[in-house]
Amino acid sequence: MSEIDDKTQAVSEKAVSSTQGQGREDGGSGGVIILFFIVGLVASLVVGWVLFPKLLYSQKKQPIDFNHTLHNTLVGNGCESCHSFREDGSYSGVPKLAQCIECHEEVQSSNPEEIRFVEQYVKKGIEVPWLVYARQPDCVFFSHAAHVKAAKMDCATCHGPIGESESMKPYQQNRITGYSRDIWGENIGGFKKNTWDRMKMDDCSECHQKKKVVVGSVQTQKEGCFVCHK
Amino acid sequence: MNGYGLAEQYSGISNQRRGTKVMDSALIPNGVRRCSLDKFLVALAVVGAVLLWGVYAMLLCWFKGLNQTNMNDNYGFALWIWADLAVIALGGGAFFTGFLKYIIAKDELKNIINYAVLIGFICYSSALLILAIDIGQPLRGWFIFWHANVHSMLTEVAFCLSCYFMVLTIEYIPLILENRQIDRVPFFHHLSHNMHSTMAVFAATGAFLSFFHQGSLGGVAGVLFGRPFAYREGLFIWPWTFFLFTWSAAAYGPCFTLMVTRITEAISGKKLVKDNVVELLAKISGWMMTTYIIAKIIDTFYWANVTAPSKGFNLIDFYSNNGFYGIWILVLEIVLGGIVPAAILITDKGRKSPIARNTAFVLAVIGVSVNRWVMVLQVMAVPIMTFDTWALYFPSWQEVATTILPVAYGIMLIMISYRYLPIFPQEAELNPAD
Amino acid sequence: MKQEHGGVVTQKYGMVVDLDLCTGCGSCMVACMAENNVPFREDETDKLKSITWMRVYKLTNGKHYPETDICYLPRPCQHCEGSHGHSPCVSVCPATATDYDNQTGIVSQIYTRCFGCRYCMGACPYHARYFNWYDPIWPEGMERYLNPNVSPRMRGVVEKCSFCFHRYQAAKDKAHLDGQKEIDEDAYQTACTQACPAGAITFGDLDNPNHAVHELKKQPDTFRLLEKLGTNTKVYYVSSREWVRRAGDNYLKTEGLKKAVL
Amino acid sequence: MKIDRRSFLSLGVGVAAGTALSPLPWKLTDDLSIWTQNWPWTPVPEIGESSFVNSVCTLCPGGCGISVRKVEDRGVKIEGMKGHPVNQGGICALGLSGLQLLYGPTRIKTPLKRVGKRGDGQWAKISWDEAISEITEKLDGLRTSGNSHTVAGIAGSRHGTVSQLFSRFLTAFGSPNFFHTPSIADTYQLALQHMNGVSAAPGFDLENADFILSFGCGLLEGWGSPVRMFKANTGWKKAKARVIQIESRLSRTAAKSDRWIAIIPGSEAALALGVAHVLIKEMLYNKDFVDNYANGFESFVTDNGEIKKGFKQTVLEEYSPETVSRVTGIDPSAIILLAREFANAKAPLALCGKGQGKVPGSLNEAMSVHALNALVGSINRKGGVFPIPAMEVQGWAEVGMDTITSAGMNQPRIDGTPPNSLGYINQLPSAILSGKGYPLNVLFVLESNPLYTMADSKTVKDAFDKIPFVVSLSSFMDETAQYADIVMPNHIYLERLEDAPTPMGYNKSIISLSKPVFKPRLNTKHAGDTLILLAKGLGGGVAEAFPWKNFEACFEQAMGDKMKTLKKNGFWVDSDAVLPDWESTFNTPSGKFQFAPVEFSPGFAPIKIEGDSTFQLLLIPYETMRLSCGYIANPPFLTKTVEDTILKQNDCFIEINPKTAQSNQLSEGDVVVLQTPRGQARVRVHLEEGIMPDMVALPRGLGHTAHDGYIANKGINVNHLIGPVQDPVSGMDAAWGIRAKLSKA
Repeated sequence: MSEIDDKTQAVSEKAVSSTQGQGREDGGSGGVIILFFIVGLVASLVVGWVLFPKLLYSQKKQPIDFNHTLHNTLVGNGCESCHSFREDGSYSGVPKLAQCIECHEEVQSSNPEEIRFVEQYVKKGIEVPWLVYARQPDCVFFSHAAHVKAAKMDCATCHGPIGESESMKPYQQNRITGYSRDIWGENIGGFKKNTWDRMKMDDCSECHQKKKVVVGSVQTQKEGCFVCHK
Repeated sequence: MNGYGLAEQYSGISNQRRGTKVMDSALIPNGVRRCSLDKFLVALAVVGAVLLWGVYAMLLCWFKGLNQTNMNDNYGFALWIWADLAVIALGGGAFFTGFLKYIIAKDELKNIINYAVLIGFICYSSALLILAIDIGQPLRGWFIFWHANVHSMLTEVAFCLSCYFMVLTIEYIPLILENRQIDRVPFFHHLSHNMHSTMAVFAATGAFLSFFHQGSLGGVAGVLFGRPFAYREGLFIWPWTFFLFTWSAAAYGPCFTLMVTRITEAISGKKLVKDNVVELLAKISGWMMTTYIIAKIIDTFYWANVTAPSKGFNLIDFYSNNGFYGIWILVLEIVLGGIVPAAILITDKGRKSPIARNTAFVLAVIGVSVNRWVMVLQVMAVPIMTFDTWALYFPSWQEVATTILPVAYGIMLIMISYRYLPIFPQEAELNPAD
Repeated sequence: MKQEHGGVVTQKYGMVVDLDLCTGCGSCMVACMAENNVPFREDETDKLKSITWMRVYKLTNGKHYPETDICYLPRPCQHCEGSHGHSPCVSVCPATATDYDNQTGIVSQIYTRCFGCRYCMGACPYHARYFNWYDPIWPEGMERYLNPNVSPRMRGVVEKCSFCFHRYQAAKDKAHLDGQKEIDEDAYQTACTQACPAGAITFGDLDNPNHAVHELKKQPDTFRLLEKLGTNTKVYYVSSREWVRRAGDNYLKTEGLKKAVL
Repeated sequence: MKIDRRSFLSLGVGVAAGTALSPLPWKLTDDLSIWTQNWPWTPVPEIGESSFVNSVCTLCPGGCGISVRKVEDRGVKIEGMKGHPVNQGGICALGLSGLQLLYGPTRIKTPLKRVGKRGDGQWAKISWDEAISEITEKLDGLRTSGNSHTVAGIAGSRHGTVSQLFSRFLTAFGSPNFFHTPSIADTYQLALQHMNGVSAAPGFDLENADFILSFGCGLLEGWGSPVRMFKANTGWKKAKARVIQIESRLSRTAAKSDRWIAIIPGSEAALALGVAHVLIKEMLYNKDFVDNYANGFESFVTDNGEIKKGFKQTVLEEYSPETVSRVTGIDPSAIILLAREFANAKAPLALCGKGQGKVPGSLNEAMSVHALNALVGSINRKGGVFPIPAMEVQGWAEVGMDTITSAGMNQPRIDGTPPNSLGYINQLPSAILSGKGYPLNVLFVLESNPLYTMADSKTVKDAFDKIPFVVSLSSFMDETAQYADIVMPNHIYLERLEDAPTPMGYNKSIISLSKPVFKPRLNTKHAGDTLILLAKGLGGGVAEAFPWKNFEACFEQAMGDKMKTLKKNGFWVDSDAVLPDWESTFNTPSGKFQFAPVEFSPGFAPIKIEGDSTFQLLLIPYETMRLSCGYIANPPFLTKTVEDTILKQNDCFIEINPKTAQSNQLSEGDVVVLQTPRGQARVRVHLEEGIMPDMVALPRGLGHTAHDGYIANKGINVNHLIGPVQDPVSGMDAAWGIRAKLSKA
């Protein structure tokens, strides 16, 4: 920061000559410089947007390729036929084997997946190690009752049209966090089109603010943290 | 291409050692003498060893967690936060000297401003480093920006601290660019020149930011209404400690700059800054200190007689029934560390006498450090629930090492900067070659 | 009285602890640890590093034998309301990891938001906040008893009593399913309240005249800890012994015992 | 095209810009912070369906109903069972920590056979079949050689189906040597036998008493059924009933009482008689009861013509307040005041049994205190004390006596007590070591840990060394299991079917059902089943005495018609029982209450404790709810609640009055050596105003050498320092302390 008036002159003379010298030597290299810039830019964009997500997520196949559409036509009560509430108000999530056995004690069709299911799991009495796409981190308390029962929300609002799927997409696990890709969303940039594209806290919060759900927090003027955290 | 001289030397590498030596001397500013490279490297290695010790302790803290420290649930804040507050107060010389030079236009201070900036840069980078070690979840450190709680003094600290650190970096860069070799690059030369001309803007920004973060560091303790030892009333959202901290940093910071300058002079064995410059800054510092200590005494008096009793405490409750914190610490802070140095520096005689002046610098540095100590550690030590007891604390070696780490880093940065950068504009004049 | 807040009924949960009944047996402490997945180490004798959301303090009257007297005082997080929810700790947290909820009057702590600066611990005069100095490790097999309703903490974050907020969540879940708007007094009780063999702890909505705490807090021998600081806590204590009530706050020598602000 | 430095710079800027515009740095930053939420070494509890299963806690004899919360098949919390008559939803700190025992590292996972030196902890895993056959072989050898009586068994209790099955096993095998861990209940049973003429446990109607005179009972320290006592205490506070605590230390009970009267320990009986003196002298006693329903109050002539001093004369002559004051250290006026208050109360009740009542104590003291209750008529009436008849197993057939069995059963008990007596385990070590009787060849230990809980652990260990074969049926690797030759691990309480009989002092007959809440986690076996298997392995008469398929069958038979109620409610209460009256329920020869049983003369015979005058201090052990000091060792949670003035790192603290400390030049935290005639230990000093001068107090429950790192080697076991002292009247252990001295370490 010091003022270097006394030295300025001498140095600038040198500098001027040096600039001139460079000007002579590097004339017309502006294009090269821009090219290098573009190469760097494009390469890193490709790394960030294309390569990075491939490295970040590992893929796992579900143990059984479950067909939601098929089941939906066979049950009477929509999603709640299998994904039900317990008496204490908690949500049972993915059904346990016992629930499946109610229908699948014996093989019902010629579907090879069903045959595999009955043989590998039902007959042996082993729980199916389903990989839950929507599993939230342990610190999250999500009340299905509040959303489905009290607010009468549709399952699809958060889960999307999974009930219409005929086959299970691969489960993608974030190698760093260990969580399902569906939490962050398919788009690595975090952009979303539908309400169910992402399941991060910001997405919960977005909806809660829109719906003007109770304001309890002194700090954020939003909802209290303990509403959704445990 | 540039750097021909270097390139030539490289091309003819037959003797690596010779080459290194030549490179070293090529980097040293014109017209000044420096110690031999060997001596320099040995000294650097010694300090570097201390630095490595600190780095080892830092890694222990990061990988094993804060159980490596002697902090506990009573001492959530301890040595590190003290070190943080202290270095920031001491680094206050940068913003205040800058303020004086660029805003008040005390032109003589151009002869010390470089060093003030460098010391400020060291202090603030150290503060940030210590904070990064101090938090339990370093990988979540960015939450303070992203999920900021605007009510928290610490948020204010974090934002202003980071911004001011950037300002200091911007202020430090032209200094680096003035290195003999770098300066030969026209781009850098012009950059440096342009930065110089806009420096007043940065100095103003720095002063503004400093006002807030120095203040909010004071606010950190002052807002603790659950801690009668720390709590102060105030103005709007800012407790009195907010203003006291800013004021004391402005008052005491330059003393630290001058003290370090004196130490540098002693080690290099050269006069680096003219006495009139030192005396000017010392005088301003002295008067700042005088006004500060009056304010501090009023604050202490009001706190002892109004604030604390309203919460059921007598002053003596804070200074008795324990094995360390006696009333002596208050005397040390206010009298020895405040009144005495202020009295020395505001008198002409005191300023002119090198011994008195230097004593005043040291006392001032102690004074402000003690103030920051009590505002962190004594706050934690005082029992508040009647059935609670005093908790005393002694830092673990890991805490000590990580606190010394930035000191070592600072010394190294000063060594390198002093050797290769024209920090002291008056050096050549004061120490003519031959 | 119950307050309407944005058209929704709000509660102010709090506790009344009868110190005449408390025997200092430690059930509340263990109930809390067991309920809230509080970790433990081989050596827990350094009480300044031992996580006990609920801690029973031993108070003595300072007199010599045989006039000496002892009282035990269980200290959960006091869930200070401060003024308008600005409790000592909430306003200082730089990352909004702790918050005061006007809906319930509970001071929350979000472990995954906390980055471990420990400023809140410095702010709390009750030492109710605890830092995870160590990685929580359970001996092999013992992690089986962990309660899924409370997320275990990780090293480097602060934790504290939540008034067993997860039980409120569970009660709300049940209420939603049953189509109820409010939850009953006994549907939401903290683990310590439930466990206390002496029945010394009563928990409920301080503003709700149908809840026991509403009347209990008005008893003549009621006090709160460090009222003079303006922390405005929601844990009330009752003691028939004057020295105990006096131990609840700091008094200048000349000062008389202050009555609780109700 | 020239590629120069600037091109690279440009490339770098491009990369930086591109990276900043790509999600990479931002997502990575976010993910790294999320990674810290989900560190693989921090466990995440599995979610699932939650349910509650009711059972009973048998970690202590308190018999509290519990409600275990399960998530799927994991146990996640133990709570007090709402509506259980004993604990009414409350639960103690130990009960709350139960899951730490279930899942803890101290559990024994499989049957073990010792391979190294005894106590070295070197084991070979063996199968159940191997364990059973090895033991039956050994037992068979003894039995056929006519040495069946050289087998002994120590049980945690003498009540409950499993203990009775254990006793039956020994009987059928032909050994009279069944021992149990004794307590004040045994002394009270003797007192009731002599004074009420009944063989029963005492039932204290505490809930209805309005003046409780406690002679050192740790009413809030775990005496009787702990949670019931807390509830009773709350009831007293609410009903403004008064509690007077006579104790040398300001225990929690004393602190919560309305008045704490410090007494020189060991002189409680004298005080009781002193109070009786005032009652009689001032005619404050219940004349109706004394005149019409009691015997031995006035002096009388015995059958053989001797004139025997009555209770009245003895007390009036020898226990004036002044005399008593000298012994007890209590002011005479305080004694008089106490007596008047006691007499004027509507439902006064006196109790004894120091601390948790772990030491049986002086029979004299129990009888003196019982006599106090009699004087005010608080016997067999609401708010008083009345007998609770022991519930015998009814459904089992009598053990058939073959020749070996009867030969064995005709041998004297090794402790020298008469057959069918309660058995005095305190005399077992000296009996073994003296070598006077016969040697013991095999010892079974069930649900007890004598190497830890018995006084003078060193001698106990020496005695164990003389027993060639020790079999432990413990669930935990405790001190005794560690010293055994074969361990046959029992299911832990939450995994097994069993009954919890009436807890000590409870005012009704009650049985609670402990049912398996969890499937056994480890390769353990119900001790009942183990006994049945052993019996079957032995064959013959022994097998015939154990006709059941398994323990469940045996248990159902034992419970008989109560089983249905037990299964339905989880407990069975004798709701038909009527309060015994004064008219017809004293079963003494006179049909009246006996103030002076013929066998004894009333009076205060002080229990002399060990140590000469070179030991200037008195060491007393004390108990707290935060330290489990019986068979069950502290689980980690419980240890976490122990104050740092009791345990700091591995050092435990003695409590000492500041005055005494000062005269010994000791200050807070000093490390000292505490020495008694039985041993010495390194302890630290904690100054405590709430203890009489010239005494030191040390908690029970520390100083384990076995179990796990969460309790082992923390503090010292007070039993290393204290020896048993035989009560001259009953023969049971009555040691209440020992003389001690301190020296700087």
